[in-house]
Amino acid sequence: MTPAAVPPDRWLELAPLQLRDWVTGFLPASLQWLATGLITIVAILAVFGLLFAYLTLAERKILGRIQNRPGPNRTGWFGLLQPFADGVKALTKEDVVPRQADPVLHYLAPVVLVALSLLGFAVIPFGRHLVAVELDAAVLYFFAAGAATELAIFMAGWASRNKYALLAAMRALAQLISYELPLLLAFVPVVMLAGTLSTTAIVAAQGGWTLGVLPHWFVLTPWGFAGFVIFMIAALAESNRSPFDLPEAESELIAGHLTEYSGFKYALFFMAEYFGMCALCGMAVTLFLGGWQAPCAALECIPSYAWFGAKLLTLLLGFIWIRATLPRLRMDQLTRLAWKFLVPLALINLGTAAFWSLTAGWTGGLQLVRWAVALALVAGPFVLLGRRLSRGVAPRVYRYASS
Amino acid sequence: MLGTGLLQGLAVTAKNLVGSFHDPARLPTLEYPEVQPQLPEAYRNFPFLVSESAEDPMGTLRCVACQICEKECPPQCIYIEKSKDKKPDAAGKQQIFPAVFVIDTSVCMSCQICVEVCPFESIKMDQVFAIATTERFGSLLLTREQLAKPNSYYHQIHPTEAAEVDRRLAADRQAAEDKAKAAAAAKSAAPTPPAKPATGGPAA
Amino acid sequence: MILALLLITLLILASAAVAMVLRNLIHSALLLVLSWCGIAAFYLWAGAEFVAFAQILVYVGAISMVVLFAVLLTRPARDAELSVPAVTVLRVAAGLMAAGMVASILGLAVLTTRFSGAATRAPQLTVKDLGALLAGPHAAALLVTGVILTVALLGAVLIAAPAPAPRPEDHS
Amino acid sequence: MSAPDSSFLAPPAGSQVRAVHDEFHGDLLEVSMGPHHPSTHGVFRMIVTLDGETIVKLKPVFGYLHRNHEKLGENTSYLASMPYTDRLDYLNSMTNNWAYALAVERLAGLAVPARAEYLRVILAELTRLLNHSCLAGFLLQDCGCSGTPLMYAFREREKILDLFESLSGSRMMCNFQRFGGCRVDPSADWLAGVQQLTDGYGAFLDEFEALLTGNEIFMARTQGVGRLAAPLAISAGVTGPVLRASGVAHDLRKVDGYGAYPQFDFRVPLGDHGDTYDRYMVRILEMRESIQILRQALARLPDGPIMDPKAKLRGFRPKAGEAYGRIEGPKGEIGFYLISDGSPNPYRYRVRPPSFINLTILEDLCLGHTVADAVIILGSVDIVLGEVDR
Amino acid sequence: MTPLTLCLLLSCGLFSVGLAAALTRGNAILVLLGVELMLNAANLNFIAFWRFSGGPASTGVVFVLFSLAVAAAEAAVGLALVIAVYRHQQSIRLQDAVRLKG
Repeated sequence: MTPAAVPPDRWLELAPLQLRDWVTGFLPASLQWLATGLITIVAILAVFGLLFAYLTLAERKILGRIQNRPGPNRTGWFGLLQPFADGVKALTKEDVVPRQADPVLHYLAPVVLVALSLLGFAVIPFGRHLVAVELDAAVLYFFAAGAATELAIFMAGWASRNKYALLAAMRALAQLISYELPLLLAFVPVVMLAGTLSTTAIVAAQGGWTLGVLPHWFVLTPWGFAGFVIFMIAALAESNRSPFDLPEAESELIAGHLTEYSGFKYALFFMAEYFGMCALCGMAVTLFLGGWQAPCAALECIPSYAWFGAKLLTLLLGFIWIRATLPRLRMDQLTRLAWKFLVPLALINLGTAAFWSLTAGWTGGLQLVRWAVALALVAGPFVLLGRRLSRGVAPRVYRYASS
Repeated sequence: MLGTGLLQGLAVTAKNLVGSFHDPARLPTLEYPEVQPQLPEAYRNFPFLVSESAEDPMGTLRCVACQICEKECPPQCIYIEKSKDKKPDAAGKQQIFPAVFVIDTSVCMSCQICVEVCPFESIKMDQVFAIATTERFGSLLLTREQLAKPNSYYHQIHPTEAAEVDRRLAADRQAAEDKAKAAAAAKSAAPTPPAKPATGGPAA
Repeated sequence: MILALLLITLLILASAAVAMVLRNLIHSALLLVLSWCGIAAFYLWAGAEFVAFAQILVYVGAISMVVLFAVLLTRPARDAELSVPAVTVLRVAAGLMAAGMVASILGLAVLTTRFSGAATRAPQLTVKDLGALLAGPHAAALLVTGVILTVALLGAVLIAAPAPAPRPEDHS
Repeated sequence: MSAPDSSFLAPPAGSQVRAVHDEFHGDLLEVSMGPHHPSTHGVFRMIVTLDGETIVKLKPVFGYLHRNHEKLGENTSYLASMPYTDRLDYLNSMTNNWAYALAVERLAGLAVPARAEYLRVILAELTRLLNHSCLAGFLLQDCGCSGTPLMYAFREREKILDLFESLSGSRMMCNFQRFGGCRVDPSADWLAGVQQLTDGYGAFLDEFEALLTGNEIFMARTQGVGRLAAPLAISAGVTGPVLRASGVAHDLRKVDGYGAYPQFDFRVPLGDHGDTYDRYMVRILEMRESIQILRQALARLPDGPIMDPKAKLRGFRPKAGEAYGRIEGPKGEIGFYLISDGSPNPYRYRVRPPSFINLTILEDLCLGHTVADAVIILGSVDIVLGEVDR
Repeated sequence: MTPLTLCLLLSCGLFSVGLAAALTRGNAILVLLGVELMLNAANLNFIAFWRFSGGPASTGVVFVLFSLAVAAAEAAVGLALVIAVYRHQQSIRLQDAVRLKG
């Protein structure tokens, strides 16, 4: 996080760092590293805490609009104070713990979940100079931190001593194990092409533009697009969002692992869900959408963190949109989708990426061949596997009684 | 191909999202306390008793305590006690009147059968729906005094129906008067029997 | 430095020991997760970042899940406590004695051996170096590991999958 | 209600039901879904025994909403039972009214004027649109659609309810039909409103179908789930769209030809698989036919009285006898059986509730499927607890 | 005491805990977990020696990676066996698993 070798940067780009350095400047030199770290943590908490608050509002508003109703609009101007009202409500509600529950685990689950879901933010580069921790194996760290969240969900489900919660815990385990694999496999091509596990280096590898307008984001290559889609589907599942919200399927399991939670613990679960969602979307932006890179050279004057934010919000809105539209999968369909569709596709995509990497030197007419082959490698398996997956499921033609 | 159905669905929701901002048909919400609903004329809530005059509601009740509504009321939420004495009604005729007329609105199911069976057009359906109370018993048990509302109010909430009822009542009264005159002409001295409607039809 | 190591040691050993004593299998598994996290912390302390993250990914992310699943799938009949049945005192004593003996022998060996050239600075090992090592000198081992993993996965599925036909009525 | 005698009932298709052994009980999980579970459509309770997530036993428990409907009917006058029928299947008060009125008319020998018959058809078909829209919305809600289809369905239902309100004074408890006709003659404005709704409903259905009928997830969730074989459906007395989704062409509008239905041209859609998707699609297609019926009825609505002049409101005492009146309600055959002994109250008052009888097959549909399926199967059977428990 | 000795003692302790669990507990899953702990103890040694040997060789780290993979495979197969055993005799007490034929 050192602005050592700064390219001709504009003032806005460096503003957050200068602010931080100005604040830490008041402290003795020996404490500065600590203060810097703390400020980074507080900044991330504040930004994503607010994002969480307003994301819940945005979700309710957008869901409302999609469902032809205005959404919350009573608390504050256009309902802008709604998240705070919700927070106060959650804090003042009675915290009910079932007598049969395992009190320690019941208490620990939301805390652990929130703590773990925050870990991922450490390695996401929010801007050109804004990354909390530079790690050599940053991507691996990110997924290691994410892998632990499922344990917290299991703890919540099991400790509640509720049959619905227990079923939800089983579902959560199966779902998260199944989708870990496509999630990991989807980003392997990126690591392969960028040649690094460091998030900053991956973003740097996507810099530059063709003719000043076409960014070199990975999503704009055939394998990158396929990887992005697989990653986003797996991310939906990992963050327990509709259509993969089986652990908390309200029409089947009441609230799944959250059934026996109330008050602020319940709010913590929601916070963790949104943090996890933000972290995964942030990682998707970093891996596939060029991180903080501007879409074209002319727009570089806008600070990099604004671009990152815009891309992140777009993905989050996509999550909300999908939630408003799609029905939920069943457990066996969920696992089948992961193991029989996403994992093979991700593996084939690995091959596509290898091909892409090997043919990097092709020019002219060969460039077209390269694109055609790569596209075929992406589309062909998708169509074939998709047909296999949806076999026996098709719209039907109906007959009418003869009389 | 896999996914086309999903994309189609997403297109529909996107259309609704955008539509909710410019198409009133896609945002039909009524923001209630600020925007009051437009009640249709036929809307019914709980019954009230029609009195002829606003100044003296108890003296001009149309109800003659015949107790038909009490008998027909499906949940039996009406309780009537007949008066021991008679009192002149709005037309000046001597009538029995309800000494006690109580409707338990916590039981009433707004079916308006009392309105249909009433031969005297004296009980009608009200339209006031914001009737929440802080207490379950006394304030939901409406007495004669609370139930009585003038005919002008009836005209205000059900104009067409009320006009028709007035016409019919006038016709009945006319017929009764004619009959009385004819009877008076035939037999020189006889007390007027209480008016009975010719049709007996419900308030339509 | 040493203090951190001592803390990590305490975390690992305490959680592992308590996990092995507890009667509640779920608690055991969750405490073991803590122990595994401690081991990852040890790797971080030693400077082996990549291994630490891999440890968390494999142990916390996958093995713990499988363990919990196995615990839930093998719930004893009508028993919410998931308790471990008591075993004979003799057996426990013998086991503890054996473990204690092994511990003392190993400990003695460790304490009496003089290790040469104790480095104070962690050796630098970037992910790229590790990748080069894996794909270069250790490529054959990597391939074999891949094969083992695949075979193990298939084998696990085959073993754990229920019999295709409905089982006969005589199970006891 | 528990395990059916499967000697003559077809076993549920595609289910590998494991026998439930008592000494083996620890392996199975008994979950009491309901009486307050979000997807039981009221206070219904399913005691499901699960092997993993697969249902090996399902015991429906109901009666939480029992309110003595039939005994009340025997202790009040004929007319006073009319508003109670509103509360049977509270989505479809108009058709409940009609079925009850039909039974009483048969008992008392009343004739219904042509205009009233047409009006009844219009109201019944509007009710069908309302009920099926809601059903589709509920079903998709049970599939986990975050409320979007439900809100669209309710948006349209609201328009129909507005029409009902402006005609009868109440949105859901219409209490509209009377013995020998209808209570109110609709105004031209009202009929124009119905015409407008009819014209717009096709577009709504198109949008609704675009939203989800072709949705792969929805198809995967519903196709092949909860198959109901025609023989079982017939032997269990299932009626309505659930029966027709199993391929049995039995529609009382065609079979009985009651009311003005013989004068209309409409088709009866049939399903070939009897699964949840068929039950959903048959209803969608029925709505399209309802629109056709509404168009014809509005175009040919005759003038004239709406009440049989012989009909008496007060002191109604049909002569001794018995009668059964049934119509094709949106949920199936809704029938009322009445015995009169000449008094103002019926001697016997009995309801044939389609929800209740259709619900009896629930266990057969659910066995071998998962909890998630049980919820949508229940949704596709389309019950209203007010009618089940009475 | 050098850090290396401490590391080795830690590994030794962990190994003993795992061994004790594997020997004394009757529950198949716990026995399996004990074996996992012993594997982990070995890994600790690899990393400790890599860290304090000072040599350029990184074989220790590579070996731990392979060991992790093997541990995963072991856990998967082991727990699958536990489930299979449970299917056969409705118990995961190892003392009950006395029949080779289901």
